[in-house]
Amino acid sequence: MKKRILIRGNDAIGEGAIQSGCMAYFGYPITPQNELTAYMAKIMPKIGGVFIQAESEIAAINMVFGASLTGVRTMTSSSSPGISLKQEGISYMAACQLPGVIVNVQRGGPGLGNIAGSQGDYFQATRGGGHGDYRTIVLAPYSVQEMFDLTCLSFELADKYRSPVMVLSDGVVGQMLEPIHKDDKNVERKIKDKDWILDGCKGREPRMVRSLLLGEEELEKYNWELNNKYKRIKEQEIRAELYNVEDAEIVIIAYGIAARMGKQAVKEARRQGLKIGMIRPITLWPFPEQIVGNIAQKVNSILVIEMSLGQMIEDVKLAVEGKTKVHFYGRPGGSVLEVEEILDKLREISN
Amino acid sequence: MKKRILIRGNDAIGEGAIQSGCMAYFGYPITPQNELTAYMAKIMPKIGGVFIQAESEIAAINMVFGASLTGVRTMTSSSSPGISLKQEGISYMAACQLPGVIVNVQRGGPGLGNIAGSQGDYFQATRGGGHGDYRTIVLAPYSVQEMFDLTCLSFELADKYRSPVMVLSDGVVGQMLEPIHKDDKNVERKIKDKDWILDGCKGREPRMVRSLLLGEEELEKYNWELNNKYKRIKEQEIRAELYNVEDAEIVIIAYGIAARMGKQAVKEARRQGLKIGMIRPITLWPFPEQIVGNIAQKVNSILVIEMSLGQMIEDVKLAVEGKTKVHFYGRPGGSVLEVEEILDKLREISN
Amino acid sequence: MKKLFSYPDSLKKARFSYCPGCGHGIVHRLLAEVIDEFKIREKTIGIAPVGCAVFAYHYWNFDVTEAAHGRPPAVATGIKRVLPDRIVFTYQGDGDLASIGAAEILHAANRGENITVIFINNAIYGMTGGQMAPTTLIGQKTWTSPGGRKAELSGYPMKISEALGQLDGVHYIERVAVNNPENVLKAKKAIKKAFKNQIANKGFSLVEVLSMCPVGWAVTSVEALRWIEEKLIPVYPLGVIRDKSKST
Amino acid sequence: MKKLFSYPDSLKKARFSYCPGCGHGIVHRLLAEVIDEFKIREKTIGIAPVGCAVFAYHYWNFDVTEAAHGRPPAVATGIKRVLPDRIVFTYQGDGDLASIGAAEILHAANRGENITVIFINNAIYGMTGGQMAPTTLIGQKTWTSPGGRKAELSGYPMKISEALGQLDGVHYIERVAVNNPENVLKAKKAIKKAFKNQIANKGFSLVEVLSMCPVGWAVTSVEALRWIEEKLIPVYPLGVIRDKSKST
Amino acid sequence: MIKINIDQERCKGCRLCVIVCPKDIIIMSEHLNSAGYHPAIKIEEKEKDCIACGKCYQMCPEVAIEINKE
Amino acid sequence: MIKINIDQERCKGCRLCVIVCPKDIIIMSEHLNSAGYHPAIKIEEKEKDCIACGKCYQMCPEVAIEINKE
Amino acid sequence: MFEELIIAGYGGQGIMFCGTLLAHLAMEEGLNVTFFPSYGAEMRGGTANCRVVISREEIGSPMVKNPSSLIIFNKPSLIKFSGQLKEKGLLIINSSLVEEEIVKEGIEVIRVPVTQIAQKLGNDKVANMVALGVYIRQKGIVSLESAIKGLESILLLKDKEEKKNLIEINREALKSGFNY
Amino acid sequence: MFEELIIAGYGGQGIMFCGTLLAHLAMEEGLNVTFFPSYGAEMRGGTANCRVVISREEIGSPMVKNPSSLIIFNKPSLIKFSGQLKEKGLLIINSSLVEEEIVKEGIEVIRVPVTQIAQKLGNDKVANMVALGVYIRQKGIVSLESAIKGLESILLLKDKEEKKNLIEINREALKSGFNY
Ligand SMILES: Cc1ncc(C[n+]2csc(CCOP(=O)(O)OP(=O)(O)O)c2C)c(N)n1
Ligand SMILES: Cc1ncc(C[n+]2csc(CCOP(=O)(O)OP(=O)(O)O)c2C)c(N)n1
Ligand code: SF4
Ligand code: SF4
Ligand code: SF4
Ligand code: SF4
Ligand code: SF4
Ligand code: SF4
Ligand SMILES: [Mg+2]
Ligand SMILES: [Mg+2]
Repeated sequence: MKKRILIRGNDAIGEGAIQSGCMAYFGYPITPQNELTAYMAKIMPKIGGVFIQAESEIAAINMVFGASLTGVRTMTSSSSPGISLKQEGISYMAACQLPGVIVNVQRGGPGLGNIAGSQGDYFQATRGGGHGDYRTIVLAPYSVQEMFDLTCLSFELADKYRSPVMVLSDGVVGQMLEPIHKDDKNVERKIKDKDWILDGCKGREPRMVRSLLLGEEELEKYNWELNNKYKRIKEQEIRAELYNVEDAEIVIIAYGIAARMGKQAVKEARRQGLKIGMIRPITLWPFPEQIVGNIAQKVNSILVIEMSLGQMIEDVKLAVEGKTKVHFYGRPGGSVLEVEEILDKLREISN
Repeated sequence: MKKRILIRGNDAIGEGAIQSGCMAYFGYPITPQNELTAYMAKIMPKIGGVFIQAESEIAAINMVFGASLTGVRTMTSSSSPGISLKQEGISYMAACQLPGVIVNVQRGGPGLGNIAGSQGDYFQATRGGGHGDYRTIVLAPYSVQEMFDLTCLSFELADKYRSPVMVLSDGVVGQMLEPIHKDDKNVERKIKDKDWILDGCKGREPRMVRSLLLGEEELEKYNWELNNKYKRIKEQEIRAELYNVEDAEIVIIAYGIAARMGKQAVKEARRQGLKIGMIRPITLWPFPEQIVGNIAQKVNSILVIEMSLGQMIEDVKLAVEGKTKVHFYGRPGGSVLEVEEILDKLREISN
Repeated sequence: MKKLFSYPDSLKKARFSYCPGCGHGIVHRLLAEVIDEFKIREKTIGIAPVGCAVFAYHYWNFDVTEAAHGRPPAVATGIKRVLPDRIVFTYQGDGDLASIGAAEILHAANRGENITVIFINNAIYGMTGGQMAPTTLIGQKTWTSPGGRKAELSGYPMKISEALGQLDGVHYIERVAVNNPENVLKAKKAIKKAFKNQIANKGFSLVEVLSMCPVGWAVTSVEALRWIEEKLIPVYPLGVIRDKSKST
Repeated sequence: MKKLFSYPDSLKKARFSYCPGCGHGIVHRLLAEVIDEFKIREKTIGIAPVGCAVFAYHYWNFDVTEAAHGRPPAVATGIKRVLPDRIVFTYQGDGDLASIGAAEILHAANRGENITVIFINNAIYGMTGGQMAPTTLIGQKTWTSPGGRKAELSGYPMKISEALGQLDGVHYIERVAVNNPENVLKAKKAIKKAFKNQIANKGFSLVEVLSMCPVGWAVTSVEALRWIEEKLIPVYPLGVIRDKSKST
Repeated sequence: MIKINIDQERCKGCRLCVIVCPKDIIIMSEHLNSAGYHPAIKIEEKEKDCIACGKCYQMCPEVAIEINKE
Repeated sequence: MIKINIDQERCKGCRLCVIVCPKDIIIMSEHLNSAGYHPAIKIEEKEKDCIACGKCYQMCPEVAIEINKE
Repeated sequence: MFEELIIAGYGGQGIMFCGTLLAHLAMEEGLNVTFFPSYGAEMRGGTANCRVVISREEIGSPMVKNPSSLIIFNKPSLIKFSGQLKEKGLLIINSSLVEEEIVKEGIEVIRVPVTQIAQKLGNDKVANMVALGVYIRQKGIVSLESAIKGLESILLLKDKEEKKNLIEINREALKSGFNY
Repeated sequence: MFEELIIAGYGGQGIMFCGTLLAHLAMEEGLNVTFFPSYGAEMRGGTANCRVVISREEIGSPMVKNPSSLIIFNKPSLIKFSGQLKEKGLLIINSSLVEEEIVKEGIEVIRVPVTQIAQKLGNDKVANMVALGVYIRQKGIVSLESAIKGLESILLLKDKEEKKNLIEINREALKSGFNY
């Protein structure tokens, strides 16, 4: 039976992880995601899982690397500066094709910035802030319910594609409380036997997991293999919510918390007779390029709204390919988008 | 008088730094940039400068942060995995508006990858692999001469804009030897008195340098200020080489080492009667968007070549906005582009 | 009118943002007094950590920067090497110094950087809401050790000063506390010595200060004083851990 | 035919990529013999470092992964906590363990992780061409200390094992060398003990091995043996640094 | 004569000065300051007992106390 | 009888076995192996002197030596 | 219904508990609700406030800028937030701590000495419940009975020892406010 | 002129010095030149090779794939590279270490016992200079005199003690190759 409970966004991620069979969490405190680390500290010992407050974000991601090698479902979480520190580790995980969930509850940046919710890490998340040609799936929850749901999905996708998956949230959704529905299902907590895990070579040949490929063109070949995987993900895993786009003359494109302001603006605009719709990318990578591209052909213009100086807008423009005008309204540094200002911008555009 | 000397790419960066008055270098060994670290180890003590082999890349970038605070010209260098580790520090430098030069002699990735030259870190360099809305100027040398010249330029720009500047090179240009011309000018090694440096508050009010901005909308305001600076840089600092574009039907776009293969292909193609030209972005950020956009209107198609799975191509597409077709030929993981294959691709396109 | 005990010049007049009864304020004052007494305010550069003391630049009346979490020793190194005649110190919490910044402090110590380190050990992560620190005591309940720290899972209260004391680059390490007026005066003496060493180019000096965090320990300000006496000091004994000028 | 001394099962037949006279090969063999003797090959997971031993997975005949530079202790922690009945060890160079990975080893030690650490101290960065390591000797010429290491600039040969020995999470640390047959046998004994401790759930054990890098030291293979005896051992004395089972 | 001065706006009411004063000169007030704390106050009549030992000053985390001699 | 077996392809000619052998049984050869090293060889006539002390085995970085009893 | 509320005061005045309880009550009524907390720059103490949005429809931004109601526990909060209150908005003031007369026109002001009332009940920490009682009565989002039930169920989750006393006094505070 | 050369052998055979000296000589002649080193997976020893491109025009890729000339110091390198040599290319083989007969047709093969020659000169380490001497004579990129001058100026930069002896023997080796 689905229960309705009032829960904080950060806790909902923790609950999603637990419900997905996550058995090993490694994290380092940082605002605004501390409740998640604390949640795991409380729950993991109860379910026989592993909780370690690592000495740093770098240690945490490398512990995830280790745990993932054993086949267990594993997760780490942090916020912007801490995620920057994990970039080498994420690149290693992608290179070794190790599943694992990385949560970024974004705060204002750059530098120490502030602890408000922000969307300044889109580039980092979607372009791979780490080195080398790799991609991580990026899911962007816009409600506490999705904090739960997309966390569950992230574990599925991580295993399905042997890939690190990022949940890109922000301090607003992380800190807020909302009621969510959730099943209390029986979670299977056994390690699935995968054909690449390291658990001692009993009854089989020894295995190795590594990313150093020095043979001639060996690394190139491997990169093309990874690329094929990324293509498969692009074909199969794109998710987006369309809202009132059918007859829309202008569509707003927004993800995460910004999409809530966006939706409110759409409602308000509709009330005022403006034909506005919204596309909300749920997977940021892979980006719903075709969806945006197709809709771009039908509308007069597009308004991208972000809590940043404009990052996702590049993906939108890449999808739009000049077919329609792309406008921007954004506020960086953890300041909140105002519905009124979105409406102003919409009015400005529609003239 | 200009001397002609045979010098390794990595050493040329070191020499450029010395000639630019760099007085503090902090680095951690990593192939394929080790000669640069060793060069600084040798020279710095001789000129009364500071050389420290830091305990890690993270320590190195934070030492650069510290040295930069004093107003001195300062540099660090590394290769891909090490650059990933510096992302938090770079974000802090950008946030605190501290000048400093960061050299990335790219190798094959992701993960440990290999030590061949590669161009897999374009996204990281140009999009800010770190957190928050910030940009770093990125210069891409394509010869040993430019290793020298662009290093000199990077110090100028870093000071001019109070910003970290990245020299994005790769293992091929880093390892190769070529003759370069260089002036032996008299270098001024005194610290310039800047109005923001920390050197003790004698005769003035105490100063602080920080990036934590918790006041309401304080960080937003600061971000917009940074954004204005970035706009200024975009207006003033774009650099690109145009080669045979006047009558070209197809233009190749390539940077760094790939542009050498590209140029060779252009020559070869011209010999065979094909009207091919090339655009070589020298500043990757800011990207020569207008230049590419204008030329895109005149040519039949564009071929982007990169030693990666395709990263700069996004900037090209953003510049082209659907005005012409954008093709791609690339090899990831440190494999070298073949001129013959570029020609094949050109022929394929021109049909 | 003669001032007997009064606000030091090296502190600005701003109110601290610390909780009532927090030890940071006391140490700030000691620092400021020492800097006043050595008349080095105008050549001092302080490095604030990420931690409750992150706002130190609002309080300290000299040049101050803020380093990324755990990296003050690296930032200090960068400054001090370029400006060897300035006085450079870091101010770091136990999370900052002993956890994320363990490598940086270890190496600054081993290099014998001529800097002064003020290490505030309050056995907790204050700023982020009270998580376990490497120095948290066994059994101590924190946000991330809700059942109390267990040695089997989280290891032991970390004696980082003792570990650092093994490194040949270290000139001076002493552990002090600020839980009563007598200890406060001893703490000041140690801080003074750590700055004096730097002025005399003696190399790396560190003062570990056991400091109250009533909020993180969930006790009253007054109980926190006793908590230091009865719980912290037995695990982290006060006194000189290394002093090269005294060894032969 | 009776085999008196022969190739251990836990080594694959691949040729090592090490330079002639390199100590890594000797330690690989010792490791393999110990694993053979405990019959734990099929439940062992080894963690290779970034360093000359990065290719260890080509040589070790059991499950092996490669960790990012300096992070083997964190990777080992992740594995061991999930699979506490497997045998997990890290193999790390002095650059890996004492420089970039200083925080990770310090904290794995302090947590008392039940793992075994083989720490190859060759006083140099071998893989990257011979740069100064934290353990490089004063006066030693390397690529990044071309005039010889100077204490004023680069600090002192780092006694990381002694520093780690101060942490309560540590069960056992011993320093050995592989510069003559007798020392090799002692090294094996220490490695054996470090694995035995793990099997018996005793906690963190580390064996520091002073190991030849003739290329990095610019000496012949034979001279390298003497170099250890005459230069390294005086600075890094052999013997047990900590053994909880022996303390009271 | 010794003058004890407690900055009523800086004080956060932690009571540390109260418990260390050997002469019991300081007590907590009933009123709230603008930050919402009950600040410490001296008992005016007892001020003359002050021996200027500085203990209150040493322990005050807010550097809210000054001791002067007039 | 003790049999000394030195893998000529594994050997990298480091000479460590030569200097530790108490019976001077091992010397360096003149020929190159395929990796370009002069491998160590036993002096056939001296093999019988071998006391199977294992020192050569212990010191060989390439694990190129085996000592067997026939 | 669409209600946007800001509750503001010093840290330690139970602001957050007040807001989460209200959010919980709204959820139990089958409404949509968001709660968003916000702390000042002080580590502890200092100021604290939270925003609660209650609606039948899906809720957009949880970051209320112009609230329809305000519950104010101290003077700095009054200065900060009163200007943002919507026209015809509801302003509940803790008159025990805030003496100021309000200048703004066109709003409904209720001054309640919640701290004093709480002190009379034996613990000034329950001033928050007194204020919530007043608010609930004014807005009629839930009945007093439901509110008490909700309060009890939440307090039962706490692992405090003095659970029973706690429930008792909080319930009384809520009632006093409701019936003020 | 456009020359693409690969020099290959074991690490320690002076491959890199051979290539950089050639690059230096070409530069002194006013030509464009690139030098690119490459090492095997072995830490030291193992294989090593380098690529030198010499041209009057601006040079594109320094990563020679099909060289116009090859200098081969050992058997594995012969196996690896000989197939890549261009038609009519020049192949110089160190016949002291490589016995194989070459199968490939249409190339010019010069077999020189460079190691033996070097040994006769007193140091088999200068085999590289012998080979370079042969190469220079064949290609005529620089005169022997310029080559010797270049060699000397480069060796003078080294801070080795035995500089003089070093120059002496290297010069002789170069000559022997040239005059072979
Ligand atoms: C890279 C990074 N990780 C984590 C944080 C979050 N953070 C801020 S302060 C802190 C710990 C503070 O504890 P401590 O150093 O003991 O100082 P205290 O607050 O106790 O004085 C942490 C983890 C951060 N800002 N940056
Ligand atoms: C993040 C990162 N930094 C630097 C390097 C380059 N690197 C590879 S091995 C190594 C040091 C090796 O020295 P050590 O650990 O002492 O091992 P050894 O080779 O001496 O056995 C370095 C710096 C890297 N691969 N990754
Ligand atoms: S949380 Fe602790 S350390 Fe931080 S200000 Fe409060 S009392 Fe001080
Ligand atoms: S460089 Fe040193 S450590 Fe590395 S393989 Fe060679 S001898 Fe061994
Ligand atoms: S100086 Fe001493 S006696 Fe005077 S008030 Fe302070 S503590 Fe009491
Ligand atoms: S010690 Fe200071 S802050 Fe605490 S009560 Fe006394 S005066 Fe107030
Ligand atoms: S076993 Fe001993 S005696 Fe025999 S060859 Fe080896 S070292 Fe010599
Ligand atoms: S010790 Fe081993 S590698 Fe060295 S010479 Fe002897 S057999 Fe060869
Ligand atoms: Mg602390
Ligand atoms: Mg080493």
